[in-house]
This record gives sequence, structure tokens and C-alpha cells, in this order.
Amino acid sequence: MKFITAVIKPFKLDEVREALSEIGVQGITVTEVKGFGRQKGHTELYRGAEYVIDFLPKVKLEVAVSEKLAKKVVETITKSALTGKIGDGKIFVMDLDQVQRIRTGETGDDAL
Amino acid sequence: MKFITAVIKPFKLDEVREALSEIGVQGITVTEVKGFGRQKGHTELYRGAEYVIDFLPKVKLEVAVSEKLAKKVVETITKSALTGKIGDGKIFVMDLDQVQRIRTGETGDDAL
Amino acid sequence: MKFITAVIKPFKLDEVREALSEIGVQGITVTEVKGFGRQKGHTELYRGAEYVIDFLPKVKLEVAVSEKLAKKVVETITKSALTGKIGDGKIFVMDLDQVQRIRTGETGDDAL
Amino acid sequence: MKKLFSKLGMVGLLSFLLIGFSQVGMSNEVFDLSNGTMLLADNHAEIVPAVEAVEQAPTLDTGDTAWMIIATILVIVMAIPGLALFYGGLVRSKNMLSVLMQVFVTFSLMSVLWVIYGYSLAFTEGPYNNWIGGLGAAFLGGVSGDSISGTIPEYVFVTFQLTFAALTPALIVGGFAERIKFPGMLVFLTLWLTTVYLPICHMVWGGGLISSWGAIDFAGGTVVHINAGVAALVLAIGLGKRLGYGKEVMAPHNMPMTMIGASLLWAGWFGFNVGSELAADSTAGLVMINTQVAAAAGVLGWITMEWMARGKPSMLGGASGAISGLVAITPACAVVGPMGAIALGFLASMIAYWACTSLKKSLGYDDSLDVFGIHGVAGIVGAVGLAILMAPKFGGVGYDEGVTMMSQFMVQAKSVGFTIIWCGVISFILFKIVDVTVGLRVSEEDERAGLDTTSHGETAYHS
Amino acid sequence: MKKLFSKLGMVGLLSFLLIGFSQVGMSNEVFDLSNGTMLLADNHAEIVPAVEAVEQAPTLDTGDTAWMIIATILVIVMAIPGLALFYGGLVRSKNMLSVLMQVFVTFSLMSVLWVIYGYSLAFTEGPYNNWIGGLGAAFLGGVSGDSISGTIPEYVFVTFQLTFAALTPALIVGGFAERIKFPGMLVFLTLWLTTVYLPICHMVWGGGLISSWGAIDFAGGTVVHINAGVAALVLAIGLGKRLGYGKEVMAPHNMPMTMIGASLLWAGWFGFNVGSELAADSTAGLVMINTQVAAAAGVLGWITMEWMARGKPSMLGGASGAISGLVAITPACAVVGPMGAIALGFLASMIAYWACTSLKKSLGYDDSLDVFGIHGVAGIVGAVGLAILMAPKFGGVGYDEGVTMMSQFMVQAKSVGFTIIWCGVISFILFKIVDVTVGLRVSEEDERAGLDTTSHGETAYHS
Amino acid sequence: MKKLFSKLGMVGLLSFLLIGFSQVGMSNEVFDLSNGTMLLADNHAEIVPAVEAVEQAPTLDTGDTAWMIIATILVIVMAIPGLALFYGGLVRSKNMLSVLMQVFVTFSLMSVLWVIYGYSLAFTEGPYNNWIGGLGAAFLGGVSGDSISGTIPEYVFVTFQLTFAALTPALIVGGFAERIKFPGMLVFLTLWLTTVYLPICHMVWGGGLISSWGAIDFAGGTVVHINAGVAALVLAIGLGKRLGYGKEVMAPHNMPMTMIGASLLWAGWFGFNVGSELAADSTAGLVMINTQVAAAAGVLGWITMEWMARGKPSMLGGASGAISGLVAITPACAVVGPMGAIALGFLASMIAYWACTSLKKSLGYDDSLDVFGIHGVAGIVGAVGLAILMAPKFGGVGYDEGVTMMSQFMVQAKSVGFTIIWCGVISFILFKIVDVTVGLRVSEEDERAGLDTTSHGETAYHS
Ligand SMILES: Nc1ncnc2c1ncn2[C@@H]1O[C@H](COP(=O)(O)OP(=O)(O)O)[C@@H](O)[C@H]1O
Ligand SMILES: Nc1ncnc2c1ncn2[C@@H]1O[C@H](COP(=O)(O)OP(=O)(O)O)[C@@H](O)[C@H]1O
Ligand SMILES: Nc1ncnc2c1ncn2[C@@H]1O[C@H](COP(=O)(O)OP(=O)(O)O)[C@@H](O)[C@H]1O
Repeated sequence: MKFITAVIKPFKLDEVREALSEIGVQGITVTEVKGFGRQKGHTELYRGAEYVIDFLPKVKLEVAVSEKLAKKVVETITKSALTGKIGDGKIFVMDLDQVQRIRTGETGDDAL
Repeated sequence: MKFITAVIKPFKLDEVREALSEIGVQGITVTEVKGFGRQKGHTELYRGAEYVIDFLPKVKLEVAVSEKLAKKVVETITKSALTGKIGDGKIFVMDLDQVQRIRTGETGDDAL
Repeated sequence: MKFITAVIKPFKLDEVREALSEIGVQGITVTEVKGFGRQKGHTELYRGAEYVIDFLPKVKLEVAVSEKLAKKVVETITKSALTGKIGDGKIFVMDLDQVQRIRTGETGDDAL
Repeated sequence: MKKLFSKLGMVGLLSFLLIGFSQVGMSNEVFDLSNGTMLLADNHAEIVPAVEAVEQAPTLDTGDTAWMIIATILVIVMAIPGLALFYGGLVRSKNMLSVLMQVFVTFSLMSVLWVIYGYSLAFTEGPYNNWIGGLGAAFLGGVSGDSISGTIPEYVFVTFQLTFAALTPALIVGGFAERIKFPGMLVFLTLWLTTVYLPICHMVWGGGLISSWGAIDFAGGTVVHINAGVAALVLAIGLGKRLGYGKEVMAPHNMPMTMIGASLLWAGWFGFNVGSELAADSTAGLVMINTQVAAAAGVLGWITMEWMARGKPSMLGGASGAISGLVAITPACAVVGPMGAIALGFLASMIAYWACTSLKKSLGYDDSLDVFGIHGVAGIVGAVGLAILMAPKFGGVGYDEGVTMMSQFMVQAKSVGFTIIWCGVISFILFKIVDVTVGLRVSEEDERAGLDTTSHGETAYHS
Repeated sequence: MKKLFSKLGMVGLLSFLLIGFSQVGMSNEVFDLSNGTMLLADNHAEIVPAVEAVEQAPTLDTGDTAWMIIATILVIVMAIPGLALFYGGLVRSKNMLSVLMQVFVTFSLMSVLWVIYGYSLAFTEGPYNNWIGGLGAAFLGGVSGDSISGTIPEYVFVTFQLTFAALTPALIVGGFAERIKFPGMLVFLTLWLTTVYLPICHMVWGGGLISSWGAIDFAGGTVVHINAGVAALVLAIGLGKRLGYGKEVMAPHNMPMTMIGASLLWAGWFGFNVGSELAADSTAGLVMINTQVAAAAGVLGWITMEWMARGKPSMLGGASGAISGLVAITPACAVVGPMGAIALGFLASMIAYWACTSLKKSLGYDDSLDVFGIHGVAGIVGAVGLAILMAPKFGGVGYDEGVTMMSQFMVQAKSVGFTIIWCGVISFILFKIVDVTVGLRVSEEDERAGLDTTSHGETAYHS
Repeated sequence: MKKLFSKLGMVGLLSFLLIGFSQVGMSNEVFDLSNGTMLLADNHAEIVPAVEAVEQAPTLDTGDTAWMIIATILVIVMAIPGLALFYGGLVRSKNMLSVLMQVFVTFSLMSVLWVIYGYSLAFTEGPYNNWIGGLGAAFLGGVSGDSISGTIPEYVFVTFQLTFAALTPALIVGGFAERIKFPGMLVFLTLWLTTVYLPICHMVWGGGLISSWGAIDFAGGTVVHINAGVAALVLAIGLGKRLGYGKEVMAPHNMPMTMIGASLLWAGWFGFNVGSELAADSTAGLVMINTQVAAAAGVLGWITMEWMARGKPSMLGGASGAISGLVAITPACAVVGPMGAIALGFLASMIAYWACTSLKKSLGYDDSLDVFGIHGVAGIVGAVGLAILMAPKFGGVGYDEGVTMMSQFMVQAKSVGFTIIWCGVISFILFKIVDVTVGLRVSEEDERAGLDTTSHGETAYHS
């Protein structure tokens, strides 16, 4: 199984989520994060105190999927989160040892 | 070592944390997240604009533990986070290469 | 490639980010988290209702880096986040299978 | 439930004791209406039988009218947004809108009911005049643009009193916050207005029973605060504790909102207290300074207790102290002097602190936002304390002829006891009726999810 | 654009129908200025030609003056922070400061313009007196510390009217929130004040055309609410929808702020309505109770609709209902009775609910914060509804001699239609001019990022 | 510390220069008390020696009384929640409650002290009457329900002045926010009230030294704003900068709160300025329009500067500009005309902008919330600027007989200089004393964790 983490632009969340649903992903965990990257931030000025805010609001998705779905998921996220402009984000894929559904105690692919 | 990520219902946090303490877990990192899954969300209506809010507030725990404690931790979380109703959440276990405590520079199990 | 997760004190964020920039890290994802650990929390009292708040505000950094940069990154975080007082935080290193930049579709080290 | 009974019994017992105690000093004139003291008549009663005052045709005074229009607006601000924020800040964010909504709609509904029958039952004469007024002015029949009450248009008086009747039920919201069904609440409060507020209001300010005893309640210690505090206690006990009470963290979700609310209550309270003089005159000046310093002393009283008990004065403590001081001075504001007001505010605040911490803990009820601890308890302290502090030696205005500190104290105790019993018993009966018929407590699932989404289909905060 | 035209055409058509309809009842006296009814003169007009009243030297009444100072402050509170919060809470957090800023700066700029030329054009006589006043009092020339208007200092009258002129353009902000360029907005609103607000204000309250018809607009149904509502609609259509409208979640980011705003609007509205009496007298009392109960009934009306339609009454519904009720009672508050006010508030709120849900959806414009749906629609209901509810049989004050319900209704309909056309046409022309020259819509990128950082270099919330 | 001394020295020098400068124009009558001009007497002084006015028995005017009750309430709203929110929104969320608490408790404590000895020392005659009043009215002895001040009850006057004395120390909070010890602060401010506020208040409004020079300070430019600004500067320098100042992001945590605060300050300021007339008369009208337009012009002034300097007008800029305009018009509001008020507000706001950006940066002190930059600087501009703008050719009320623009300017400069020195020197001494004895700066650890949890055991926001 794979644990896929994707950082995307916030307003793309709904689109990505729907796209993932369509290919059969049943669960996603979403976190609001701040991203530092190539995309530049902005400057704020408060009565002469200037702050360079170089992070940008991003949304992080975490999706655990079966080995066979993993590639499809990466593709789907890439497609649905794309705007083509800087700051579109990244997808990270890691190995997932084990999963367990708390409610039923199921493990493995069944638990996803 | 293992890196265990658990998504649970927010009101179960205290219980889970205490249960983990009891079995010797010394550190936990907690994040407020939004979960999409089988559990349904709700509808909000603002002057005729209807929004289907299909995420639910969840809490994500991240716990790094030694190999030998890992199984016990998964069991403990499963037990203490259980309500038996849909949306109880998931536990994900991944391999952890390396740990370092910033304050002392300790690594490995000592750093946990 | 490695996926490095670090939990640090919030006011150290700017320092750490700058130090990482200097050694060539181009992207970081930051999350506000609550930490439970050896460092003690505090007590809040509201009209007689006493709550022991035993989490502390922390900041979590996630950085994906190439194999060769990984060690340097851990060192840099350790150095720049250090205050020497309890609660300085932890660094966790995991294997990263695959990365993809959404904007370009690049993968591997190029995508970082 | 059994526990509920025993608790209510206790409160009742205490009240009977208060009344009984008062008998000692007042012999058997308890229900003797021929007693002509009627101290309250100075403030409110002459408005009602405007006919009696025909010898000296009442004329409108623009200054008094200007003041009373504002006073009315100030009491509105107390309720919305004042009280709503004071309460709303203290609940968890998932219930924020439910509390705002409960206050907002209660305030609106009571306003309409007041025009339909409230004013009439409270402020006109009726066949059972000791207990309740008549229906002659229902739908404000008989009130016209030209009617004058004292020196102000009657419509202004009607609106001023409307705000009291709309605020008092809203105060009760704090007792059952975070777990009540919205429709049930509206039904309960409608019945409560009719069977508790209107009678007590009539008995105190409308020329009924309590005023005939010579009780002093300048701006509503019994009518508003003790009434609301007792009703909140009854509902808190009746409904039972919130899920997770005492175990989970239920810290206030937004203390700055509570601070804004407390500040607006403070400012608005001048409308409440000074407005009860119904004129911009010398007494208004006395009421004003008393109100200000009692609130300030209340702040100092509460944080002094906190500082001694735990080493840290808190913002919630400051806010709670201000309200306690204000509640205590409410019945007393026209009869004590500024130094007496400071003493009363300081002391009442300390006692309310004790009630919200020790007393509540030992009795174990979950009065979510301490309506009883603050409004009930400080209201009682103010109502009986004024009998002492109105003495000239404490800077007060002194007693009426033939009245002594002791006798005034007895009258005050009796009126407090009477109000507690009346309100406690009827509130309990209403609770039972509404609970069985409409239902009052939300489901466990809804309580977990929060009332904002489950009762109102909204969320307080988005990004 | 084509769509825009067709929409505007529709509104125009409707207005012409209203006027046309009114002709039936009024024969050919439409622009006949000799018609001496001038009901409005009782409220405002006598202030202007203070010279005419020399026979009976005007003297200052401290009570009236006290009230009018406060009334003015209350209207200020309506705008800042009231309206700003009511609107600000409803947008997404990335645009919060932009909305606060738009209201705050509009309010400030209009205040200064009022002193420079606004007061003069609105309230003095001019060569085209049917349409607009003169420039004799520009820079407040001729107004001195001793000038008296009725029973209050002229400066107080000037400031009171200033707040109306500063509030009305700020109301429009809700129509184009989350997508307008700040400089363009200031230019547009400056022109709008000059060519729409000042003329209509003069025509209604300054002794011009509309007042000569005998139209009743006690506190600004046409001048303030219909005007603002129509202008907001024109801009909402002209600018087009927000990015993601109908697809992305655009839920209010902070409903408690909206509730605070609504409450302050409610409280401040007494300054608006009762203040329009310009005195603390008996009529003020009637206006006061009407304002209170219309607002309360508005709350109940809106949540009743929600309850029936979806099973859940909402806080935003309660707040919207209160404002709808207040808008509707604004023109009517001195001529209907309390029960009439309840009816009007309840009904207008239900119709506004329909406008904000069904009507808006079917027409498909994005009036961000429903300025047209609430101010426009409830304003129209109030303006024409008063003709019916002022009948004595409904508890109203009755009609002037020679005026019937039907004839009054015609006059009201005509003045509403006239205002809609005047405002609609000119607003559209101004929109076109400013859009082409200064530019009115922000770039797509800025709209995505939010106006707070891109237009104002700030963020509303940090930790 | 050395730096501190040099900074303070600089301020002192400047002040001496102001005084010295003024000598040129006023020859040697500096401390000559026989100078009978006493312009201030018109506004405040006659209240004090009420006995002197026996020839013409003072009678209560209900209109004036109504207005003064409200004016007092408005100043209360300025402090809580107004000022508290204006400040609280600007700090980081971990210090939010500490700021609210500092304002709230300071306001309460000063209220009580005012009744105990403040009023007496400020407004009665004493053996050292040039400098301070007597203790004859301590505990409000001698004030009774019947006492009249001018045309209002003395208790109303006492309460109105109480709010000034309670607000001014609270203003200082902005200078040391985010790093002060709560108990130390209370001790410092108590001493400061006694040795700085009360004497200056007496000298300006109580018939003391400064009034005898013929200085004009209608509503408190020197007494309130310059006093608070200078004290804040002394403490800001004395305490040193906040940890991380200039390095870490210290952006305002909740700008909407600051906007609410600024709006309530704006609205409340009418109580402050117009209330200082102590009557609802013609002058009140002038003060009112001046206050409104100066605030509005202040908004425009500040955002004009921002727009030119960085291309983006900000909400914080708008709010800061409003307060700057209001501060500047405070001493001047009864003597300039509306166009003069616009000029003064616009200009003072621009100069305050410069002080909060360039001046502060170049001098390097950390006046957390710019109390000096706004209240101090705009206060000075207003106090001396009025000497010019009160000229009839600028629409002002003109000078007293024998007074010229130059001579008035000298008097104003002298009174400003005197206030700066008095306040600066004493504040510095008090700072030293309290710092050594009670302690004024929190530990580094507590400052990092935030004062809310470490000083008050609470957190502003939970979920
Ligand atoms: N190496 C990395 N490790 C963790 N997160 C990263 C990394 N690189 C980028 N990110 C995340 O992806 C977001 C987008 O990256 P950015 O460099 O701005 O643009 P792009 O994705 O177009 O290359 C960043 O804001 C950050 O949150
Ligand atoms: N495949 C997944 N990847 C990541 N998070 C998941 C996944 N499946 C579920 N979750 C998380 O677990 C939560 C609970 O899952 P849900 O399907 O609603 O109920 P249950 O845990 O009872 O099966 C979700 O809200 C989501 O946060
Ligand atoms: N085993 C662990 N797994 C996950 N997070 C941890 C673990 N141990 C510590 N942390 C995180 O690191 C933070 C600091 O740890 P703590 O034990 O307080 O101090 P120190 O880092 O000095 O040992 C904690 O607040 C928590 O967020």
C-alpha cells in the first residue's frame, strides 16, 4: 500500500476530491498548511512595520491507497490540481506498512 | 522504528492520549484535520446558497515509536478511539528511518 | 529521496526556514500542530472549571529532499531550531518513494 | 430527576425560611394590601393609572423623553449583541450560533408578545390585581400617539418596558446553553414570560402584591435577575449536564467576544438602571454614579478573589465581576450612596465568585454559563443588602417614615423568597410540561456535532 | 453585457408600469407642483427655509437637541462598525478587510463631500428646485453656530443628514463585494452621491419634485434603501459574478460578526427612524415602538420561511429578517400603528426571503450580499405597503384630507418607480464611465488571492 | 538606560524650547495668575465653585442632563470595549486577553479611585490651587443628590469626569503592551493618576495654572492625549523593546477587532468632545460637526500618505487616521469651523503617519501600539494648530479681546511644553520606582509564552 501526500492550491480542493472519488478513493484526510516554495509571497505593512509573508496558504491531502491504485491516484491529482501556474504543488508517495480501520479492526486493503 | 499516523474523532483525543501515556508513549504530535470518508457530512444553507460540507472535523495523531512498541500502540489507539460508529478513523503505520531529538542530538530509540 | 518531518518551537520557524534556504532547500510545507511531550503545559481556570492544557503550540515542517542532502538538512534543522531548553522538538526521517511536481509533471530529484 | 427534586426542594426551603424569617419582623401583615408604603410607586406605578393624575395634566418633557428613548436603545444593546456575545464567547465554537440565535430570536419573539398581551397584563389594572393586570390594553389598544406616562410618551414607556421583558427570558439561555432544542426553548420561554415574568413584574412594578409590601426593587433585582437566575437553575438541573461535563475541555471559545459582551452590558446597564428613573433628573445622577462604581468594584472584587485563590486574575473573572456588581446594584441604585455602591458591588461579586466555583461544584449542577451563580446570587445579595446600605450612616437615602433597617430587610427578604418560590415552582412545572410534549434536550449525536449545524444548518467560522 | 441590458430593461419596465399604474388614479397631475399636500414638509422641509418661519422665532430645545445628537451618533454606529461587520462577516476571510475598508473610507469620504457641497445641493433652494438644490451653502457657508433648524442647532441637522448621505453609498458595497477595485469604487460612489443621492434626497426631503406629489417617505425608504438596492443591483450585474460563484463554497467566514453588525444596525436604526422626527416628542414614541416590533416581526418572518422551507431556522436568516423588517418600516414608521408595523415587518421579510433565494437564483445575478434582495425589495414593500397600513382601520394615523388609500398608493408607487428609474439609469451610465476610465473589476489573480493582501497589503487574521 | 535618558532629555529640551519660545510673545507673565482670560472657564470651571453662582440659582435642565448621561456612557464605550479592542486587535493572539484585561481593570480601578479622592483633587479648590485641588470632596463628601453643576446634577458631572480619568491611564497601555507585569502596571497607573493626571486636570479644567494662562483645551488635548502619549513613550523606552522586535512577525492578530475598536472610539468621541460642552446647545452642534469631519479627514489624510508611499491604503491606516483626526480636533473642537476641522484632521493625521513610521524608526523605541505617535503627536498638532485655525478668516470663532493669533499660539505652545515636561519627568521617576520595587517587565519565558496564559491563566481562543 502507498501513503500519498499532495500539496495543492486551496481552491482546487473540491475538484481534486471529486476526481479522486470517481476513481474509487474512499477516504482522504485534509490539512490546511503554509507552503514555502518557488512561488513568491507578498508584503504586508502595518504602520511602517513591513513583514515579508513568504508562505502561501496551501492544502495538504493525505490518501492511503492500495498498491495498484497508487499510480492512478497520482495521475488524477496531477490532472485535477493543475493550473499550469507556479505554486501548483507537489505529490509525495511513501510506502505504507499497515493500515487499520478503528471501527471494525479490519486491516490491509480492506481498511482503506 | 515506526511512524504511526492515526485519524480519530476529536472528542476522543484526551482518552487516546491518556491511554498512550499509560503504555509508555512519551510524545505525540496532534493536528486538526478535515476528513472525507464514508461518514457523511452536512448541508449548510446561507440565504439560498446551499453548500454540502462533506468533510468532518477530525484529529490526526502522529507518534514515532520503537519497533517493539508499535503493535501495542496500534492496539491501544484502536481500543481507546473506538465508538463503534461510522467515522471512527484509521491508523497508518510507516517505517521510520531515523529520529533525532533537537535539544540533545540523541538519535534512535533514545530520541523518542 | 527522504521525507523529513520536524517538530519545532513556533518562534524558531523563520530561523530554520532561512537556514534551510541557504543550504539549497527550495520547498517546505509547514503545519501548526499541538505537541505533547516531556515539556509541561499549563493550567487554565474558567470560573472554577480547571483545565490542564498539556499540549503546546508547535510547528511541523515537512521537507522532501534528495538522498544526498538529507543528512545536511537534519543537521541544519538541529542547529537552527536549538534553544537547549526542553521542548525543542524532534526530527523524523522517512524514505520517499516518488515525487511529482504538479505544474510540470517532473518526477524524482528534479521535482523537489 | 430525584436529584432535581431534592435540589429544588432545597431552594424552596431556603426561600420559605426567608419569608418565615421576615414574618418575625413584620408580624401578620404579609398579605395585607392596605399597607400604604408603596415605595415603588415613586418609580413606576404612577405611570399606570395615568387617569388618577388628571388634576395635574401630564405634559411631555423633551429632555426626559430624549433620555428614555436612549435608555430603551441601551437595553436593546444589552440583549443584542451584548448578552448574546457575553454568552456566545463562553461556549464551544460548534455551539456559537445556537447561542446567538437563542438570544436573538427570544428577544424578537418576546418583543412581539409584549405588544400583543404582555404590556397589558403587566401594567394595567385587572380583576386579580394583586397578581396580574388585565387585558384592557392588549394589542396596545387604548395607547395612542398622544398618551403620556409621567413626562414621556406612553409608547416610549411601553417600549422601555418591552426591552426588560425581552431581555429577561434571554438571560435564562445561559443555563441551558449547548444542549437545548430550539423549538422547545421558544415554547418554554413563551410560557415562562406569561406565567412568571408578567405576574412578578406586575406584583413589583404594576401595583401588585410585592409593591404593596413596601419592597424596593428599583430596576429589577427580583423581576429580572433573581427570576432569570432561578429559572436557569431549574432548567440546568432538569436538563442534566452537558455530555462530557467535567471530563472534556469546555473552555470558552472566544473570550474577546465575552469581553465585548460584558462591556456592552456594562454600558447598556445605564439604560437599565438610570432609565428606570424614567426621567433625566437628580436621582438619575445618583443612579448613574452608583451603577458605574458598583460595576468597577465588582471587577475588583472578583479578581481579588481569583488573585488570592490561584495567583492569577483573569479576563473572565473581570467580566464576571462587572456583571455581578451590576446585578447587585440594580435593585439598590437609587437608595444607596456611591461608597455604599462600591461596598455592595465588591461584596456581591465575591459572593458570586464563591457561588460559581465552590457552591456549583459542591451541588454538582451544570448551569452552563452561571446564570444562577451571577444573576441569581448577586441579585439576592443586592436585594437584601440594600436594606442595610440605604441607611444614612452608610451614605444612603434613608428609610421611609415608620420603616427601620430591620423592617426593610424583612420586606426585602420576603420579596426575594416569594420570587424564588414563585419562579422556581412554576418554572419546574413548565419544564416538565414542555419536556414531555415538545421535547427539550437534543439527541446525543446532535450535541456531539454541535447545535450550529444540527439545529441551524450553519457554521460560525469558515476561512 | 447583453444580459445586463435586458435585466436593467426589465427593472425599468417594471418601474414605468408602477408610474403608469399610478396615473390611473392620479389623472394628469404627475408633475404638477402646485399640489400642496407636501406631507413630508412636516418632517424635514420646514428646516430648510428657516427664513420663512421668522414670524415665530425658532428656539433651541435642549431635549430635542440631546436626542438629535444621539440619533446622529446612532446612525454613525450603523455604518461603522454596524454595516461594515454585517457585510464583512459574510465574505470570505481573504476579503474581510477590503469590505471593512470600503465601508469605512466611503463613509469618511462622503462625510467630507457632504460638508463641501452635499448639504447645500440637498437642502437649500436652487434654480432647478424640483430636481436639486443650490450651492449657496457650499462649504457650509451661511451656517453658523447660532443657526437653528426647527428646535435644534442647524449644525446638528447638517450632521444628522450627513450620516444618511454617508451611509447610503456604503450600503451599495454589498453588491460588488469581493471583486471591485478600490479606487474605481471611490470614484463611482462620489459620482453616485452627486447625481443620484443628492437629487433624490432633495426631491423627497428638500422640497423638490417627489415631496410635491405628497409621497410619504418618513425616514428614507426611497432615498436610502431603494436607491442603494437598485444601484447595487446595477453594479452586481455590470461587474459580473465572482470567480467560482455557484461552484466553490463561499460561506460567510464569520457569522458572529454579521450578527453583531445586524444588532448594531437594529439599535442604530432608532437613530435613523426616530431621529427623522427631529424631535423627542409623541410621534417619536410611535416611531420607536414601530421600529422595534417591525424588526422583531422581520426576524420571525424570515425564520418562519426557513423553517417551512428547510426545517432549520438560521442565524443569518434571523439577522436578514431583522434588517428586512427595519427597511420596510423605514418609510412607514410614523404613519402606521404597532400592529401594522408587525404585519409590515413580517410580510416584507418573507418577500425579501423570496427575493434573496428564488428571485436571485432565477435571474442569476451575483449581488454578493443581497443589497437588492433586502434593501431594494423590502424598501419597495414598505414604501407602497404604508399606503394601506396607514388606514385607521389598521391602526394607522389615517390620510390627509382629500387623500384616499388608493390615491396614496398611487403616489407611493409613482415615487418608487421614479426612484428606480432615476437611480437605475444613472447608476448604469456611471458604471460604464468609471469602468472604462478608472476600471472597476480586479484581475483574476487578485480576486483569487483576495483583496486584503492585493488591494490593501494586509491580512485580517494572524496568530 | 543611557539611551533612555538621552531620549527623554530630547523630549524635555523640545518642551523647554516650546515654553521658551512662548516667552518671546508673552513677555514675563508666564506664571502670572492674575491674567484673567480663563477661556476654559466657560466650559468647565464654573462647575466647581457652584457656591459662587448663588445669585442665579442653578436649575437642572432635563435636555442637558439627558445629553450628559449619554455623553458619559459614550466615553465608557470608548474605553470598554472600544479602546480595548483597538489595542487588542493589534497584538499577537497570545497577548490578546492581557491587553483587554489591562484596559478593563485599569478602567475599573481608576473609577473607584476617582470617587475616593480623584474628583476632589481635580475639581475642588485647595491650598495649592495652582497645582492641585483639595480633599474636601474626598469620598464624594459634600456631593448630594441635589447638587447641581451648571444645569446638570453634580453626580452626572462627577461621572462624566470619572470616565476621562479612567480612560486616560488606559490609553497608556498601548505603550507597554505585550511585556508588562500586571501588578506593576496597576501600581504605576495608580501613582500616575495621582501625580500626573489629577494635577494637569486641575491646572487645565479645575481653575489651576494652565487655565490661568488662557490656554484652550476644550476636551482634553493636553490633559488626556499629550499626557497619555508622553507617559507611553517614557514606559516604552524604559521597558525596552519586545523580544524579537524588528525580527519576528508581529502583525496584528485580528484587524477586524481593531476596526471595531476604532469605530467605537469614533462614535464615543462625540461623548468626549460634545460632552465637554456640558450642555445640548449651539456650541454642541459646532463641536459635533467638527468632530465628525476631522475624523473623516483624518482617515483620508492617512490613507493618502500610504497610497503615495506604498501604493496601498490599508484598514489599519484608515483606523489610525480616524483616531489621529479625532485626537487633533479634541482641544480645538469648539473654536474652529468645519473647514478648519477638515484641515486640522487631514494634516494631523499625515503628521501622525510620519511619527509612527519615520520618526519611530529613526529613534528606535518600541511604542507597541503607537500611543505617542498618534495621541502624543496629533495631540500636539491639535493643541497648537487651533491657535491658527480659530481665526475668523479660517472659519473659526475668533480670539478673545486682547488676544492675537500669535499670543494664543504662544500660550498653547507653553501649555503643551509644560504638560510634556511635567508628565515626562514624573512618569520617568514613577517608572524607576515601580520597576525597582514591584517590577515592571515580565520574564523572557513568560513573554515568549504570551501573557494570556502566564499572567492570567487563560487563552483567548479555543475551538
Ligand atoms: N521539497 C519540498 N518539500 C515539501 N514541500 C514542498 C517541497 N517543495 C514544494 N513544496 C510544497 O509545494 C508548494 C508549491 O511549491 P512551489 O515551489 O511554490 O511551486 P511548484 O509546485 O510550481 O514548483 C510549496 O508551497 C510547498 O508547500
Ligand atoms: N484512505 C484513506 N486515506 C487517508 N485518510 C483516510 C482514508 N480513509 C479514511 N480516512 C480518514 O479517516 C476518517 C474516517 O473514515 P470513514 O470512512 O468516514 O469512517 P470509518 O473510519 O468508520 O471507515 C476520514 O474522515 C478520513 O479523515
Ligand atoms: N514520539 C514522538 N512522536 C511524535 N512526536 C513527538 C514524539 N516525541 C516528541 N514529539 C513532539 O516533539 C515535541 C517536543 O517534545 P518534548 O518531549 O516536549 O521535548 P524534547 O524535544 O526537548 O524532548 C512534542 O511537543 C511533540 O510535538
